[in-house]
Amino acid sequence: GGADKIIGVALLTRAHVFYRDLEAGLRSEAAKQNYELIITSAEFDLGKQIAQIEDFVARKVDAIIVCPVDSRGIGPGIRKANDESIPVFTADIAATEGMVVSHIASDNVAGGRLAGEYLVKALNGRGKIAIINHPAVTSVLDRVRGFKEALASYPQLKIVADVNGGGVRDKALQAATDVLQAHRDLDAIFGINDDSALGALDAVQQFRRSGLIIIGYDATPPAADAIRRETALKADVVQYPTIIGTVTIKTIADYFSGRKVPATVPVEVGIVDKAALEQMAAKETQ
Amino acid sequence: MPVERGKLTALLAEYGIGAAFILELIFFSLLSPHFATLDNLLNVTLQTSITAIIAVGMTFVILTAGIDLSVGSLVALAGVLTTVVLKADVPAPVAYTLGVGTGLLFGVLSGAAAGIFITKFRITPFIVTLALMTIWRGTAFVITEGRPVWELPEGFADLARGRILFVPIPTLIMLVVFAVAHFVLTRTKFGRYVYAVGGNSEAARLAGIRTDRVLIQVYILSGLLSALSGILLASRVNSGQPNAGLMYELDVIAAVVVGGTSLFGGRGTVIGTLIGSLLIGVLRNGLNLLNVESYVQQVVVGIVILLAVMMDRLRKR
Amino acid sequence: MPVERGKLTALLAEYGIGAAFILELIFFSLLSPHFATLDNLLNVTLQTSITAIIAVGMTFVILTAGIDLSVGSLVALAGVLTTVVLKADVPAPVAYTLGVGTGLLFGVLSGAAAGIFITKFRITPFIVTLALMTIWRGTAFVITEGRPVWELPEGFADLARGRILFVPIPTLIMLVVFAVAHFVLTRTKFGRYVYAVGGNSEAARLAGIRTDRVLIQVYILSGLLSALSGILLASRVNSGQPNAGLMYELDVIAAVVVGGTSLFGGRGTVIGTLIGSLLIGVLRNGLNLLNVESYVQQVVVGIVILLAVMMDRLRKR
Amino acid sequence: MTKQRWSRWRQKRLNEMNSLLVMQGIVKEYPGVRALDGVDFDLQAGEVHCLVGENGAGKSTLMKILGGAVQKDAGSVSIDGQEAMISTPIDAQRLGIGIIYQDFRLVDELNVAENILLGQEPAGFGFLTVLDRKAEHKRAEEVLSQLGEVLDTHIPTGHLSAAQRQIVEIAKALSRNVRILVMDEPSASLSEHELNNLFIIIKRLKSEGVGIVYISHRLDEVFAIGDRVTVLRDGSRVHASPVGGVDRRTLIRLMVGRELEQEYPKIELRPGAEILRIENLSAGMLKNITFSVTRGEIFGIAGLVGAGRSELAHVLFGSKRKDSGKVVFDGKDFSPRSPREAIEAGLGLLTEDRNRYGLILPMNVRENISLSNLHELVRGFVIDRGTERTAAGRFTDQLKIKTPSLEVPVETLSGGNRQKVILARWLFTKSKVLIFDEPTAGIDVGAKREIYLLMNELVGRGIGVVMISSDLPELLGMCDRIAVMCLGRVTGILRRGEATQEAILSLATQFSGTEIHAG
Ligand SMILES: Nc1ncnc2c1ncn2[C@@H]1O[C@H](COP(=O)(O)OP(=O)(O)OP(=O)(O)O)[C@@H](O)[C@H]1O
Ligand SMILES: Nc1ncnc2c1ncn2[C@@H]1O[C@H](COP(=O)(O)OP(=O)(O)OP(=O)(O)O)[C@@H](O)[C@H]1O
Ligand SMILES: [Mg+2]
Ligand SMILES: [Mg+2]
Repeated sequence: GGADKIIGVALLTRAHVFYRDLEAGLRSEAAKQNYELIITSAEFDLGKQIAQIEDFVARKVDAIIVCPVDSRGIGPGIRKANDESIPVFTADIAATEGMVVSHIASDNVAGGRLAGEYLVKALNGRGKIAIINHPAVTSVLDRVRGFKEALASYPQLKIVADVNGGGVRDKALQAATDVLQAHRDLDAIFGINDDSALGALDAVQQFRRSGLIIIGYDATPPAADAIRRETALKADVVQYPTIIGTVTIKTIADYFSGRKVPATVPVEVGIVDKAALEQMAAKETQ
Repeated sequence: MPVERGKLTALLAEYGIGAAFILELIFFSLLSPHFATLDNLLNVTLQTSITAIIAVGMTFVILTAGIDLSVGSLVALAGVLTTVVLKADVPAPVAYTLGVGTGLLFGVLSGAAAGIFITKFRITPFIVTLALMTIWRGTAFVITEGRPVWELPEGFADLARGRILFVPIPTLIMLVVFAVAHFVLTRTKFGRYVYAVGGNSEAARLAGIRTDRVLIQVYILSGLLSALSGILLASRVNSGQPNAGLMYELDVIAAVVVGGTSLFGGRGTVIGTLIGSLLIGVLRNGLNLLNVESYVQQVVVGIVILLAVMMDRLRKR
Repeated sequence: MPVERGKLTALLAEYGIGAAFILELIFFSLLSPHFATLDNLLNVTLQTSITAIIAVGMTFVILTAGIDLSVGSLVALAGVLTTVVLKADVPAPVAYTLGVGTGLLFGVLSGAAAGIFITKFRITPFIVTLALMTIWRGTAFVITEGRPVWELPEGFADLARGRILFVPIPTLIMLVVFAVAHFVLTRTKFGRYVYAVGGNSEAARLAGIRTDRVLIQVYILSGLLSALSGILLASRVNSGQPNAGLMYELDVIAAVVVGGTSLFGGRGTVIGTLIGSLLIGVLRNGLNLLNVESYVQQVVVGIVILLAVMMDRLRKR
Repeated sequence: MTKQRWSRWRQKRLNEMNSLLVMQGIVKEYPGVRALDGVDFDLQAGEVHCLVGENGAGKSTLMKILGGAVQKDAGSVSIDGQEAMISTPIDAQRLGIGIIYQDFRLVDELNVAENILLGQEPAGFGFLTVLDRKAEHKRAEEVLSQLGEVLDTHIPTGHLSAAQRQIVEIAKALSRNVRILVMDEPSASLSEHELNNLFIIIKRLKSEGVGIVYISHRLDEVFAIGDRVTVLRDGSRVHASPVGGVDRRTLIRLMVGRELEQEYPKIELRPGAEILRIENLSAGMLKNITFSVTRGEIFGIAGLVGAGRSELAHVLFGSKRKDSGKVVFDGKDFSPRSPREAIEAGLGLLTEDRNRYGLILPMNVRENISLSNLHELVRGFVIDRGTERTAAGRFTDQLKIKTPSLEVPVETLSGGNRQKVILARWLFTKSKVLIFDEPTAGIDVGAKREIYLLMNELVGRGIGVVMISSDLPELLGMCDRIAVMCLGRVTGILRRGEATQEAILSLATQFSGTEIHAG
């Protein structure tokens, strides 16, 4: 069609809501700018992601957006684009090799830290914590790192379980159930994304356990809803994937129009609880 | 006397994996105080029920020397379809009937499609069901745009969360499915035909068995039970997750094969499958209770499966 | 006359999938101007090379009626081991030799272990290699603590990025591997024995073939080629990724089976496997070039695989 | 020890030392069965030693031990007076032992040449030895031509008929330079022509000093080529002597343990109404077949290997399509599209090659017997196992199927007993016409007679029996009429009385160039 520019997008995955939102942001802004997007997803497979970038290069796209499977490993793909002088932008996860025009992301370590700090406050610095983890992805490793950093100076906050929930709700539910079996006196759970947190919530509800706090990550609508309904899920780290998406396209538009773009474009992260969500809703209805 | 011994060894050979399972139970009981509680054991059966129900259908399929890789995607899409329909603006009883009906019907249709491709076009089951696996997974994502289906009517979650006496409903369903399947396999004409087709399909045909029909029925059964599991899972997580059931196919096939069913068809039992499923389920549960690190867990799971099957083989000598 | 016709149909039957492949090439050439460029076609062979090399070993394994599910994890762990050793503080030539040597040796040992469990303990290949799959994957994560191995010596990346004339090195390696494998399968004693063991292992044993040895060798070959692929992949991504090669087993088996090799052993060719691998590789590439949405891609890939194999079967009638 | 006894003992030792092969006190036990109970057996160079006995007597098991296919529990084997350790087939081959197994051991995916030469590839560079395929085909053709057979060596053996597979099996053993050659029922699916060639070869090998063990249920063959004969019964040796030392009657008595009068207990009935009529049927190689079968008649079909007899049976049974022509069955036009339809209409086919097309090997005896008749046994959906067991038990008794119980997998039964299981399956169905394709292949004389008696009973009930057989005496002995086929055509139909060996053979070779080719 009559698109001004064609942009190749290599997502990390499309199996998670976060990336659906990021994609939605990309699409809505691209429509405004009259860009055509070619969206692919690697589903955590680095080799596949590089192949996708190579396909973009073969297709001679005008720019490439990558959400790298791995920050270093994506280097060869980026270099390939560099060789053909196709500008590369990264979103959400940075690349440490190859030349990237601009990186647009929220900081996963900072997000993890927010979750940790929230728990420190909520538990008054003492208690038993479990992590429903998915330690196969860099962004998750960063979240957990930030989370642990925040707890580091509170020796009475103990991480008593760290299980793999695969980042999907059904497996997270199974893992959380086992954790609850082993630890009757658990005080809090950190889910590394909302599927993990909601899986943990399913487990807590199944056991009718009360007094336990869950913290999620991403504030997807089902999670926000659970927070509003005063379930065990009390708070969520929010990134704004849609904003990451729109900002990424805006940055590209700036680049094409010859403006100078910064090497990193930070997108805010925050943490929301019931009060914050209600405030936001109130603002929206105004 | 020799007949006696023959019977005994045959029994051991058939349930050899049971010994491994009992060892496993003892082992975890000793190591974790949380393991051998009624609550936790019910919990394990609840967790296992989802894959175990699928494994029943898979046992039938593998007995015919086939394979069904589409089960995991079926779980996802059946869950998605059911939950999408559930949200329709109709009275609750209608919505439930329609929703569950749609999910199950989809399972039946998918199984029928698989069976027809396999029998009428003579495409090997591996390819047919691999294709269906990617097709249904893709479809689940297309329908939901990658987002879970949620805000379901009150009460849907009770299906999987409810208990009768103190036994979780999915556990009960699993037990019923196994009992019926065991009966069907050992006592009915259909069961006999399943073994015959798997043992020697050409000979079965020449003995007057409509082998194509048996195969189609077997894949329909597998589709139906996968869809049932998908609905139960959706109820457990109270949402339709397009990414549910990832990699279930391998877990389920492992349970069936650990349970002694031959991938070359004609040999196996659903009792073996039940033990195989529980063996793997208990292993995961026990390791989580012991807080074994997730990477290390993988290593341990692999080793234990090898050891268990090895025990089984040594007994059979 | 009948013999003539027999030969022709046999030829078509053997390479029937080739017709599907050619149709696919024509289709994408017509639809995308970017497809039929030398650059893109080389690009496709480069992308396909990783799984295609594994598929060669898998063809041998499947010809013996076995299966190797450990290939994807082997890719990861071989890559991790090689890169870990590469970072050792020794002169570059030593580091390269040791690194690549360690990776390949690991592949050989893993294959040998699989072969021994399968032949000496009579555990079915599915279980043995499934166990190895989770064990090696877990090990890769334990070694790296889940983080990629990076900061590798300059030049390692050139292995996979270099070109000879204008052909990427992995493409060349793939072609050599296929040529050698084709020769071995069709012209040597080992090849003959592979078919014999897969076709009727008891008959082969009674004819004086050391079937256990053949099986062990076949799994070693599969391990070695998977490790080779793992090293090439590590070079391509210039790092050792513990989560590399996820789900490769299914992709690779699909390529082999689409290429006409029977999962029941005894029938198949590596040429078929090459075509099967390329068919799937081109499909992914073409769909990317055409900007087909990734969920829809999954659906399309499933349908095309079904259609391709169906074409193959219809020809064989 | 008396002097006399000592000298007898010495003579025995001397014999043993001269013997090519001595097996002593061989014991083999399977769950529920003592297959061999201390069997002695010996073989001289240049002799044909026949081994006979009922089905399940242990003949194949004894030879499998010799071939390293199974392990003995006790006893010793020596070759040239030297104790021989045979724990794998490779050991047996090194010792110059070649075995033609009763159940074919061919790799169906490999072609004829590859099968014949399997395991004999040149040493060369170990595993990566490059094979000279041209030379292999040449060598395979040579071996086949010794057998007087012309067979396209490029065809995968999976595409061959039972008889052709048997020939490949024989060629496979002949192609090795063996000193001891065991033939376990090589003639079971061969017809006269092939058998003659086989005998010529056996004579040649004898003159070259090869010792031959020949197992067969066709006793004529024993007397035609045997030098010595050993009889096994229930895992024990009950007799051993030169062939000249026994007559046929005695041999049969030794085998079955009782007197057996009348090998072919034919009863002649008055021909009934027509039940099956075939008019101008053509299908594949079959051309213009016309004949009819009446109720109460045993209708034989004779022919050489590859004449198309089995193919005809499959066309009638609906497992192969017909091109043209008409079949009338029980007064109605009949063209079944599947075996199922044929069976429902009342036509049964006992296929040749029991292991590939008959039995479900992992299933047990009971289940194999009832397989085609389950609809009779179900109450609702459920199989009435009581009735099933009773019926299966009745047939195993009637046919004297030797099995530890009804619940063991058929794959553990001896060859002949497996054949009886399939026979039982068809007897169990309520068919109006039964086609038996080589029904007595591998069945012992005693049991054969039981089967003939059963056929009598069947025709007595008004059933039409079609018997395809390569055993001419059996056809002559039991059939009311015999159709002879040659290259897909019926070349003549002979009545009982006018049928003779010569007449049949001349009709069976009516067309010149009766060579075999598949496809
Ligand atoms: N693998 C096995 N497992 C159990 N029993 C076996 C096995 N093989 C053979 N037998 C039993 O050993 C006995 C001897 O069998 P064998 O095959 O030697 O008989 P045979 O004399 O060759 O008979 P036939 O004339 O029918 O070929 C039979 O009762 C048979 O059931
Ligand atoms: N499955 C098959 N595939 C290819 N050719 C076959 C097949 N079965 C039989 N034939 C061929 O068909 C022809 C007729 O074989 P058929 O088996 O009907 O002969 P027959 O008279 O029964 O002799 P036999 O004693 O060999 O059984 C033969 O040339 C045979 O090679
Ligand atoms: Mg025998
Ligand atoms: Mg025949």
